[in-house]
Amino acid sequence: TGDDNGNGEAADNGNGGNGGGGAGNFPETPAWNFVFVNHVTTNPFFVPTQYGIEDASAMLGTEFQWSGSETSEISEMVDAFDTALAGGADGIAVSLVDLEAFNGPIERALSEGVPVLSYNADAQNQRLAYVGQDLYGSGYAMGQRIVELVGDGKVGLFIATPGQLNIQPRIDGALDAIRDSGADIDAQDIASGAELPDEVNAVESWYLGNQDATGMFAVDAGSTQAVGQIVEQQNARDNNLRGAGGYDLLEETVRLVSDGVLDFTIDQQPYLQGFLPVLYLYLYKLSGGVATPPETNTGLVFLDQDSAQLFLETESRFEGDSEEQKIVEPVN
Amino acid sequence: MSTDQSVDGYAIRTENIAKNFEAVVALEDVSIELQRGEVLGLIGDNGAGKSTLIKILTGFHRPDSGRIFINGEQVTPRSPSHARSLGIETVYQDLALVNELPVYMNMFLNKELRRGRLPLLNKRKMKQMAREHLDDMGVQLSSVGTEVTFLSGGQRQAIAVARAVYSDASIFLLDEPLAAMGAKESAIILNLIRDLKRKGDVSMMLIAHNYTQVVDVCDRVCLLQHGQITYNKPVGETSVQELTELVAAEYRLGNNGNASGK
Amino acid sequence: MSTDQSVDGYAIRTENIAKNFEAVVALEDVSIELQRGEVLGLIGDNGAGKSTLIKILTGFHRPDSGRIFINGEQVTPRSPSHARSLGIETVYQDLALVNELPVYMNMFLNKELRRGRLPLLNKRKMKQMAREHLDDMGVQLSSVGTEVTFLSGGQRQAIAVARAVYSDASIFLLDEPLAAMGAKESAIILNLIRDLKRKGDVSMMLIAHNYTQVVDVCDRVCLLQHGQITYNKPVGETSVQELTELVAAEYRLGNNGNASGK
Amino acid sequence: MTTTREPDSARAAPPTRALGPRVVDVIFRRREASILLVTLALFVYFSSVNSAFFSEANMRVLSHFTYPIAMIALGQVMLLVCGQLDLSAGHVFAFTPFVLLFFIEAGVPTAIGVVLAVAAASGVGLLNGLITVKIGVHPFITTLGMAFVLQGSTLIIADGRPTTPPDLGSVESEIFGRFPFVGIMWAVVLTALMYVVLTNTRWGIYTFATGGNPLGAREAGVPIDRIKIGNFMMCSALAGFAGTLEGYRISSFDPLSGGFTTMFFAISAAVIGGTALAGGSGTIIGGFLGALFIGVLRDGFTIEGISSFQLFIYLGVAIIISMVLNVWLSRLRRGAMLS
Amino acid sequence: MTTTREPDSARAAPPTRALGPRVVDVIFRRREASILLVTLALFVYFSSVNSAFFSEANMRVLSHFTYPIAMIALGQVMLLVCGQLDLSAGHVFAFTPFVLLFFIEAGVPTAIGVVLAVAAASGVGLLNGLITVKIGVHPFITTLGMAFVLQGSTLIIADGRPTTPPDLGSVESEIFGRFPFVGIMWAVVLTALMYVVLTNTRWGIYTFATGGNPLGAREAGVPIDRIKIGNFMMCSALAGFAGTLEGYRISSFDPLSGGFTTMFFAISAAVIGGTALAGGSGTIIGGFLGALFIGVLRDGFTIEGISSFQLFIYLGVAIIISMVLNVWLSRLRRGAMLS
Ligand SMILES: Nc1ncnc2c1ncn2[C@@H]1O[C@H](COP(=O)(O)OP(=O)(O)OP(=O)(O)O)[C@@H](O)[C@H]1O
Ligand SMILES: Nc1ncnc2c1ncn2[C@@H]1O[C@H](COP(=O)(O)OP(=O)(O)OP(=O)(O)O)[C@@H](O)[C@H]1O
Ligand SMILES: [Mg+2]
Ligand SMILES: [Mg+2]
Repeated sequence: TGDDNGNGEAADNGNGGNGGGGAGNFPETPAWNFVFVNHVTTNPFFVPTQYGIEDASAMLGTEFQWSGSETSEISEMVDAFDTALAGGADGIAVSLVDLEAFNGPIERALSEGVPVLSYNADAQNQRLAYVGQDLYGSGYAMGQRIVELVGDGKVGLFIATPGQLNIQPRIDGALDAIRDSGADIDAQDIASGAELPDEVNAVESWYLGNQDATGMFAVDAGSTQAVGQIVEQQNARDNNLRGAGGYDLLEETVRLVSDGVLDFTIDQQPYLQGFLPVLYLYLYKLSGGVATPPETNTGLVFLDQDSAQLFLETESRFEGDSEEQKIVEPVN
Repeated sequence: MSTDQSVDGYAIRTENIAKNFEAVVALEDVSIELQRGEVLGLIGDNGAGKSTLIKILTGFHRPDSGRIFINGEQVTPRSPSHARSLGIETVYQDLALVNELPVYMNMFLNKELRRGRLPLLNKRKMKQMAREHLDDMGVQLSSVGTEVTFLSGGQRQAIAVARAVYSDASIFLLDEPLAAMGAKESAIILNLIRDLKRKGDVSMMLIAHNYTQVVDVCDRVCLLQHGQITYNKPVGETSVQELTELVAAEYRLGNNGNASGK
Repeated sequence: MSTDQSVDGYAIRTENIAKNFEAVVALEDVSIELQRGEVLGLIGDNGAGKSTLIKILTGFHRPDSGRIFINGEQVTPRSPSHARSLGIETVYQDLALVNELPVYMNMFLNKELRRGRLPLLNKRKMKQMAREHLDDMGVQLSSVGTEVTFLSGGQRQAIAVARAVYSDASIFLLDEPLAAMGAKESAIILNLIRDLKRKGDVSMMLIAHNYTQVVDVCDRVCLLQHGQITYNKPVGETSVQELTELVAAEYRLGNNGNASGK
Repeated sequence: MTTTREPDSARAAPPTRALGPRVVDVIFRRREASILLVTLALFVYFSSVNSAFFSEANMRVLSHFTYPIAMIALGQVMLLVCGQLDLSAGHVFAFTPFVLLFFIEAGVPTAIGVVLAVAAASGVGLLNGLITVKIGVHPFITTLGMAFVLQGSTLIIADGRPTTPPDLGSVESEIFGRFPFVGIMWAVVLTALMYVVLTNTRWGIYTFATGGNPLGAREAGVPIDRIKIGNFMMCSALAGFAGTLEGYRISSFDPLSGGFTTMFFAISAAVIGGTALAGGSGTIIGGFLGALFIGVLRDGFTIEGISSFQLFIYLGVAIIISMVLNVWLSRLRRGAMLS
Repeated sequence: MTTTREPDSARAAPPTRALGPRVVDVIFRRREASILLVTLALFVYFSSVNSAFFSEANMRVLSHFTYPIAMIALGQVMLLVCGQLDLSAGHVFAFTPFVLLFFIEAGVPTAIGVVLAVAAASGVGLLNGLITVKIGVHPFITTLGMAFVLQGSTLIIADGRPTTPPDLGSVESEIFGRFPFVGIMWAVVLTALMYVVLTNTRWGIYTFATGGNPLGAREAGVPIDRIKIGNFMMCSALAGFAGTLEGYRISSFDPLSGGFTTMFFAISAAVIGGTALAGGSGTIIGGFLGALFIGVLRDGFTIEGISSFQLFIYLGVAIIISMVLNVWLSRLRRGAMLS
């Protein structure tokens, strides 16, 4: 599987077009190198993002690099950004998990004529555009959904790594929404651990100590799966539990949603968060900066039992559960 | 007796020192005196508690009970540094060398030479003096800059001896300082000891299993047995023969004891 | 000479052994013979290379050049286990004890007793035998189950000696086995050595700085100097006096050399 | 010296006691007594604070917190005792299930696949050992490098996402992790085994000797190279097996499981249980108890519902206080054994 | 023994050579020569593969990869040499900027605030040292507990998110991290200072003695407790200062910065540079070079465009191969010094 997330070698065989010698009827372009700086490089959430990058790169004949920090350490990301710049990257997409830290580097990049986009997480600065979903906003929306589902009582909110910037804003948003609603909900934020086994242990152990809980929700992929598994195992719905849910489309999570164990999982089109930035950067380069990339909200989709069916019965690069390239037939 | 500041004329005097290590009674009731200017030989079986006594005098161990007088003053050394500040220098049986440090640093451990008032080491001077000391002791060694890990047994011991002997302390506690030394090197060190003694005002306690050496260089001999001093005579009144007999007698007794205990 | 399988009657014979440690020439050209049934005393200054020679014979070091014959067969021991399989047992000068293991495990290190055919240790048996060995050697020790870290110098050495001596090897290499032993314990061990010898077919190389002991128990004495054997005589033809003189002469020479080298 | 000679058999059988006190006595005499007491104290504390703590369901959770760390800790104890350590154990943990997956997909029956996968894991240990021992690279560096190599390989093989084991319903999948309490049972059995190995076989003595005095051990003819390599292999095999159990238990082979965190917890468990980092001393049972201690803390605070940021503080303070207590208890114990 | 006595001054000044070869000779004689050569070789390799590597811009990036690790490594070398280690250094790194923030918000001028914050950091070291030395808890556990406590505290103080330093424009903010290359300059100065401390002062000798033979050191009157505590304080102070520099450099005080990862890299740097984990041996310059080595690898592979999954494999393989080379080179060097 040489083409899964390599440095854009897919460009060699992805040359589909014929028009101007480049992709489609574009003129022949250099093999521009677009660097993605990420805050959790090994997180499965971003597997479809990387497929999106790969596909767009193959389509356009560009190269890419996936780098950054494994543990959302900002200095490591800044170093990766600076390295990309020093290494002559032609465009950079960065998940702006810090409000200030990237201002200097981004200014420097822009002044050198290197376009910079943000994806997945944003900060208000010079970057040309943002592709993704608002982390805090999505958390806030989840909080509102929690209030709707649960009404009142004790709710556990699980977070894998407290402080980690791709998830902490979500839990902050959810807590704020719950508080703002004025509902009589006792929301506890619980650290569940960086790995799936730990997350399962932590969720189960918390539930055992809090069987009066009316809701259990999580803000990261692993904890969401863990919540689903424990709700199922403990038959929590026969107890007091009225709501459960979380984020992202891990195989097991989707099954749990479709079985009705989880009420929802939030999808934010990670594939597009990779695909679109490549496209935007390419067009920007091609147009000499005339085709300014637009702000793009990749949406906030609450996947529920019905819509989960679709995801369950298909496996695709768009969800990240298959690397196979194929046309996905709609179920209905 | 020398004319010194000590009240009672003793460099060291202990009263009823006792020391246990968990179930092992190392010292039961040891009262011993080291007179000023004297070389005292301390002999006894393996495991008799000789080294333990030394380590109590240097503050490495604390006695369980008993009193210690140094230069007439009652004081229980708190730590080896404290003992040193009281004028006590020691050659430990285990040598107290740091394998990873070069010869000269080991020789000057805890009495490093500085560059004037700077807090920096005067390595050149230390090397030079280390070399001189080794030459004086007749010990051959290719470079004083080598780490001591791989030195021969005698070379290592020479470093430890030099560390203690070439100092201006007034009391020396030497725990088997010649055990690994060659015949020649031993002779030289015994001479050094005699020289030190001759200079006066220096007292020494020497542990050795070689009674020829003890009789040769000591003024008085004490035997440590059953955690107590059971024999104490000027060297003039004893001999290698007698000392050997003494210990052998103990063996015959002890052996019987063992045999019955089996 | 004994009537054994060895072709040339030598338990060990070396030819022109040389060994350097980086800049240090430890052995230059050592040819030495240990006859079957003989106790050979090996003497020499500190750092003369005695221990190095022993370690080459046990396969701990590899010689830079030269040949080794064991029981008449040319073989360079590859490792201490290999040497042991050739019937060689050793007391190393550094004792080779593991501080963290109890006395009895140290005594049986690498010759542990098993429970019948099981791969399990027979601790009870090992403890019991360890106790017996120590009693035989007249060494007092409260429990053979204690770790060896804090034992006295002599107690430690006794364990190492027992490890080697109570075995059915045919060649014993003893590197200063009495250095830390008390007068009584030394006497007992020397007796043990005599007993072993009397049983016949056992050869020994004994390094010691105490020439009285050497003359007492050895059949022949070799002197190692300048990385070579410079003296080789039956004990009957020499004396403590002569040996001491020999070494002292070397000193006067060596000292001059040093002085001029300064 | 006046010797109060303690009969050497005193340890094994105090003569005139009933079974109950005798068991207590035997336990109390062991080095691991203090950490056991500390863990028990925590146990009692959490049970009293939250009644759900000492429920069967939570005991299962506790066992899940404990057994993977315990199993890796066993290997780390062996390695630490012989003066080595393995930073790659956590990554072997994540890697091995994917080796198993490969075999299963190739049609090998699960049971044989597990054996082969664990063998492959011990192959990683062999490599660690050879590079460390034969070439002389510091084990810290060898296994650090190996950890990275395994991390990358696992992520690539797994395509960066968890996979559901294909044979979840099978008997094997039950034995290898899914059956309740089967993980901790494996851990206990392996602890007993490794305990015997470390304390009652030659291999164990040699392991101590290799770490305590490598030079002396070599002089005494101990094959220190082989001992080190063997222990590297054991550690990797244990980690790989633990990873497999864990994968089946959570129905998910996760390329991000294990890793440095788990390795780190395992070494912590070993050290908490009384194993020195410097080599030459350590206990298997201590390693197991150390893992249990960590498990009780993590489980206990989570069940109490300590919120995420505070959790770290509670954990840290509890670790330090418990270990201070541990030191104090073991002094007390040694003092008491005198009388 | 026939002694070819090497004049003891030979090391310092070979008599008849021109300056150039003499410098080479002096470098070659040092223990750190091999890791220097390996790092240089990597440097040349990356420069030849990608011309951007040896650009000023990338040298700045390389310096950013290097200096925080290097500064923490200095402290870890001191600790490792005296037989201790500090797992909390990475968390002190994250914690200290928030202490500074507190002082700045209280109206203290930045320069004084930095001094106070670093003093507070060394207070953490003092606590680590006291618990370890006076109570006898293993340093691994003390500092593990401390790490958790700091992690929780930092997250709480920071409210779980990065904060922008309030005085970004000031001269102090330039000196303490923002000015190009100022971080590495601090690291170099501190390396020089610690080098002198470790090799040319009593403190240094005592540090070696404490780690090499604690019992012997005590016998010789070395105040081993004070040495250990002092080194804990130094390590924490260095880590805290490094964290402050890093916070200013990236214009963000990040509660998740540092942590176990950074601590781990720093200890790796120390070990790569030739410091033993078991105590008694180590070099400051080696620690710096180890950090540089890690920096070159991370920067080099990133600039080559290796994506993150593969990056792990490249890193792992490069570490192992380089260190094999390192072992081989140092053997070669020792061999060559004979002739
Ligand atoms: N730190 C310690 N812990 C436990 N036991 C100890 C300790 N130090 C000494 N002992 C025991 O105390 C007794 C006396 O030991 P010590 O070292 O004083 O003997 P010694 O007279 O110096 O013997 P040797 O002539 O063999 O050196 C021995 O039985 C020894 O095992
Ligand atoms: N492993 C080694 N590395 C470097 N030098 C060594 C090593 N082993 C021994 N030497 C040196 O070789 C020489 C011979 O040492 P050896 O230990 O053989 O002496 P020895 O005759 O046993 O002396 P002693 O009577 O003091 O025990 C010494 O100068 C010693 O420093
Ligand atoms: Mg003694
Ligand atoms: Mg020797």
